[in-house]
Amino acid sequence: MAELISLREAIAGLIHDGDRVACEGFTHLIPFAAGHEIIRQKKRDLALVRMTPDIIYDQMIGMGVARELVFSWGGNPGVGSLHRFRDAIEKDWPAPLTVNERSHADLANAYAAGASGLPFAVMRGYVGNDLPKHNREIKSLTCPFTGEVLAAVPSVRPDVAVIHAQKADCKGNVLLWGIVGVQKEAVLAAKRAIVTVEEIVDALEAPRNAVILPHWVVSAVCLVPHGARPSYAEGYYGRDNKFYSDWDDISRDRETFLAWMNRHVMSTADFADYERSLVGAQSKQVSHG
Amino acid sequence: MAELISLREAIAGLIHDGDRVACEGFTHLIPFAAGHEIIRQKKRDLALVRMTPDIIYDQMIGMGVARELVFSWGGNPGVGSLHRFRDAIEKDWPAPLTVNERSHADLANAYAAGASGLPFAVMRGYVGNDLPKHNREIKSLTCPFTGEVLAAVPSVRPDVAVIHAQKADCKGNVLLWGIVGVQKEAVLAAKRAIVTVEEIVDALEAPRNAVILPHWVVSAVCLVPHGARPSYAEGYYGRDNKFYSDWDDISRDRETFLAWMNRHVMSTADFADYERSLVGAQSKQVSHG
Amino acid sequence: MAEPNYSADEMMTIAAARLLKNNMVCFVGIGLPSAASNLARLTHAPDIVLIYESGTIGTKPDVLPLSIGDGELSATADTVVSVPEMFRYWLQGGRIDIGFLGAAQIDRFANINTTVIGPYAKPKVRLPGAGGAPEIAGSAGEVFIVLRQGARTFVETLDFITSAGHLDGGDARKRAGLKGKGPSVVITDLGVLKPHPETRELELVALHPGNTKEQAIAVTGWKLRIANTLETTPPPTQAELETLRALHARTARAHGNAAA
Amino acid sequence: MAEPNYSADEMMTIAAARLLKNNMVCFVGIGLPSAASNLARLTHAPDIVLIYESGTIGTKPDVLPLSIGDGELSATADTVVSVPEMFRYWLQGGRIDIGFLGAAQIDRFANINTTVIGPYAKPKVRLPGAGGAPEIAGSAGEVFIVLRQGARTFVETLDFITSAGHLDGGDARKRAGLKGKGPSVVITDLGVLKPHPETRELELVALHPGNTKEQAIAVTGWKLRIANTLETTPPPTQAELETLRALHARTARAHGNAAA
Repeated sequence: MAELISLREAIAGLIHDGDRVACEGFTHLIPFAAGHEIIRQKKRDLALVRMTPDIIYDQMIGMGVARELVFSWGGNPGVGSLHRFRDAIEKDWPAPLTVNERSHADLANAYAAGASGLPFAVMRGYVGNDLPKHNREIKSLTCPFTGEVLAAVPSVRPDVAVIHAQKADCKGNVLLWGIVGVQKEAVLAAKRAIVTVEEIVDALEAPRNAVILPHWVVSAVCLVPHGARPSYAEGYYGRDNKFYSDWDDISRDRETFLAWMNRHVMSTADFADYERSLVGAQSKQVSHG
Repeated sequence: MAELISLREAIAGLIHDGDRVACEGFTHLIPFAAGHEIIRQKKRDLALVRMTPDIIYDQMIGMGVARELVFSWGGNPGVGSLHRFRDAIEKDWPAPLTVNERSHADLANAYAAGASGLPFAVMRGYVGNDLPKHNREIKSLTCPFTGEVLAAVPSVRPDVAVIHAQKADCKGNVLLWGIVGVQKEAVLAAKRAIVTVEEIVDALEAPRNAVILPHWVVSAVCLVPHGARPSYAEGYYGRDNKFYSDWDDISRDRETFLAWMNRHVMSTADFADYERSLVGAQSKQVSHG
Repeated sequence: MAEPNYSADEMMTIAAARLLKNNMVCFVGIGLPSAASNLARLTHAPDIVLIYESGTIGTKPDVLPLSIGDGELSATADTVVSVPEMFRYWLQGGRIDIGFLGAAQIDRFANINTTVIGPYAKPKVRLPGAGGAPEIAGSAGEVFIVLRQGARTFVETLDFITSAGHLDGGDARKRAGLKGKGPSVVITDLGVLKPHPETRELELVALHPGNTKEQAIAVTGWKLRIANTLETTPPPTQAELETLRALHARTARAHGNAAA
Repeated sequence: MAEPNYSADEMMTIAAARLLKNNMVCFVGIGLPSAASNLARLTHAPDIVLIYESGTIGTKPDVLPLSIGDGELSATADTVVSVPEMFRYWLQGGRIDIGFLGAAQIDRFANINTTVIGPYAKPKVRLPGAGGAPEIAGSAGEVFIVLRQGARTFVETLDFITSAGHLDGGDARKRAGLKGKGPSVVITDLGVLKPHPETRELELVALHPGNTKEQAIAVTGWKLRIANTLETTPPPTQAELETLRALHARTARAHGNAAA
């Protein structure tokens, strides 16, 4: 049953050190506010799952939240590398990171299998690909009807799924639209789910076959306007492409990164405060270089 | 690429004797007009697939269209038995019918696997159920990660899928909403697809994540208003519950059934003509008893 | 004793409805389970989540559906999903508290037959078949069953097991790897049966007012066990009866001749 | 010879766009494939169906997306599906004619590396990884690849195979059970390469105007084979150039500094 609580309460109550946590959002609706709150509360030893770890996971990894990363594409979309992600993998900074790497098709199937209560997924994949040599979780299986050999991959079943959505109603039913990624599957595969939303309305007034998460599959709904920025929320605000570009400079150097995180995330009370701190930084023309 | 053609042309050109044909629609949007046209054109030896064979399959079976029936629930919803279906299974009339019986969960998974280009589906099912004793297509499989034993069932991959939808646009893109059943999966699992629609519009103006079948996965789009009657089309007309009830009497006796089919289906040119013939029959207070 | 002001079917539906709690997530079969579930929603359990296998989640029909996929179910649902999603993410995914089933036949371990009477290959009566029931019986947290109790429905040996109850009793379900706990109660027009905690054989635990255990024994196809303490179901309240009758009256009006 | 009025990157994008036909269903990677696909759509192939792995089907962006899931892709799509559905029903389901990929590195059999430079466990450079590419390379009807040709991109031996090209050549793909035909063409800033019909080793089949085979050989990390008949790519038409430049200009304006 969804509780309508603050993001601080939700992260404090529902995410524990050592948990397997999937913050999902495929370019769209990335749960930045929730990620910041995880960093702010100094969660540790998380196994982080995400198809497309981007800036928010770069921040979480760089701030020492993660012990393991399950992922299928790690980059700054349209910009280049994720420097904190690379530094963790290439140089063990700030700590060694166990890499559990898969393909998109694998993780998409693995979330769907998790949501379906199955221990594994079957797919056509990984033929001629070197990942199975390095990831023992990727196996194969023979079709009992045709004899074809297919890939078998373990389900993703996180302790906690974290997503951002456009709307919830006062009971905690959640509506999202546009590029919906694997968010529904992530929530249904997880034991607990935290959803931040742009607004809470009396009634969702959703189209008949819209993507809805009923209140009884969600643990907490938290009102966090702009909670996906610098990602975007269709119908609310666009992608802050400049921030993605700026991140390349902010994150390249460990000290610059730490200073930025300390100033804007660790020293702010919540996401609204973080947004105010960015406006202040911009107006003073702070150089990130 | 979708051709916008008449239903007569579509059935004549796309369904061949001996084909595996799935006419789908889960209570809602059942493709009655297309089923009638299959009967009218005297297609033979079809392997018919459908989760819920109801009146339209009762008619097709009774008129000798089918050699095999793949199904998971065969009844007249809210009324009782399907008499032609039972007569075929119990008494081989009008011809023996090979029964390939599954559960709903099985067929739903099997269509999804077919749409996914997989030869089989994995599911939790059939434990303690007697069907696998009678249907050798239902097998089991061991999870390579947990050792759990799960059911494995072959994909459904029809030669032709036939569905009814609310709308198409002039390019042949199809929109359906409400109870959408397994129609998308049936179309994507099939080699060819025929879609009858209530109307053809300039632009679908669909909500962002609506159930859409792009024109390039559909072989033919046929304009057939009321084409789902006596089933219903949300947004257009309700279910004709009286017809479902009347069918019990019409279909109970072989001769009454044949007379009715000859008068209303075999002797009519198309679905509009069929509907006119029913109005005529009602105004003359024809007794079905 | 005066004639009761309610029918045996009404008592059965009301007794079944009372077992449903507010906030339960209930996967509803058509017919008696649907009537009982909606009665619960319209009386003591307004926030119960009703799900039909047609894909309708959180549906609040004003009239009872005639089919599992009536437009009324779609129009009043919180959301409507595809049938594969329903069976994969919602049922098999373990999101259902109660699977609420009807049955053509049942045995002492609450196994269900809805497939055939007589041999499978050449049945005397071909019933509709499995539908969603086998996997509801397997994956729902627990299962409620409602059916009329009689010689043709409560049988010694099923010709076919469509949906697993407690199989051959004891911990057979667990050994077979089924996720859900299986049938926890069977409600009939005569009374209420529950599986014995250890043997999992159904025992008569309550009788509806006016019925006797001899009646129940007489119409049961196996030697029916009676619980040490045999309860009597409280009779329908006026509110329950009025709500149920109003629901049926609305339904008959809406469906015209078919439901008359 | 006068300086051409176009850049090598423009020629590459235009040459790639020309290979796409109207009505093809094309699964588009971000970056160069996306630019080429949209140029095709805006010139000779207005009805081409563009699909991005974010779930956007039949998308018609007015500006190039910076990410694989820009709002522009969603807003202009015929429909938007979930990512699991995209990979299951549309790609693995065999509905894609052309998978259009970029690459960090390629070998002579058009196998692709986008994972690591150096050993996997301790990479010198950690690249973004697989994304959707391995299964696009496996399941699409055929695969087009576009990347700049140079010593660091055209290598003798890949440190890691992320996406299968023709594996070790010949009928290796077929033997491995891959459904799609694999890479049928590689477009670079220098020219065009195609796999030899039998060995499946890439051969230079065309040069863009002003380039020489010696240039191509010099920057290729293996002994590059040259086709018997070496074509010259027709230079960009004025219409192609104007359309591409207008697209890039709109994109830069829309994305602000990020794309400037």
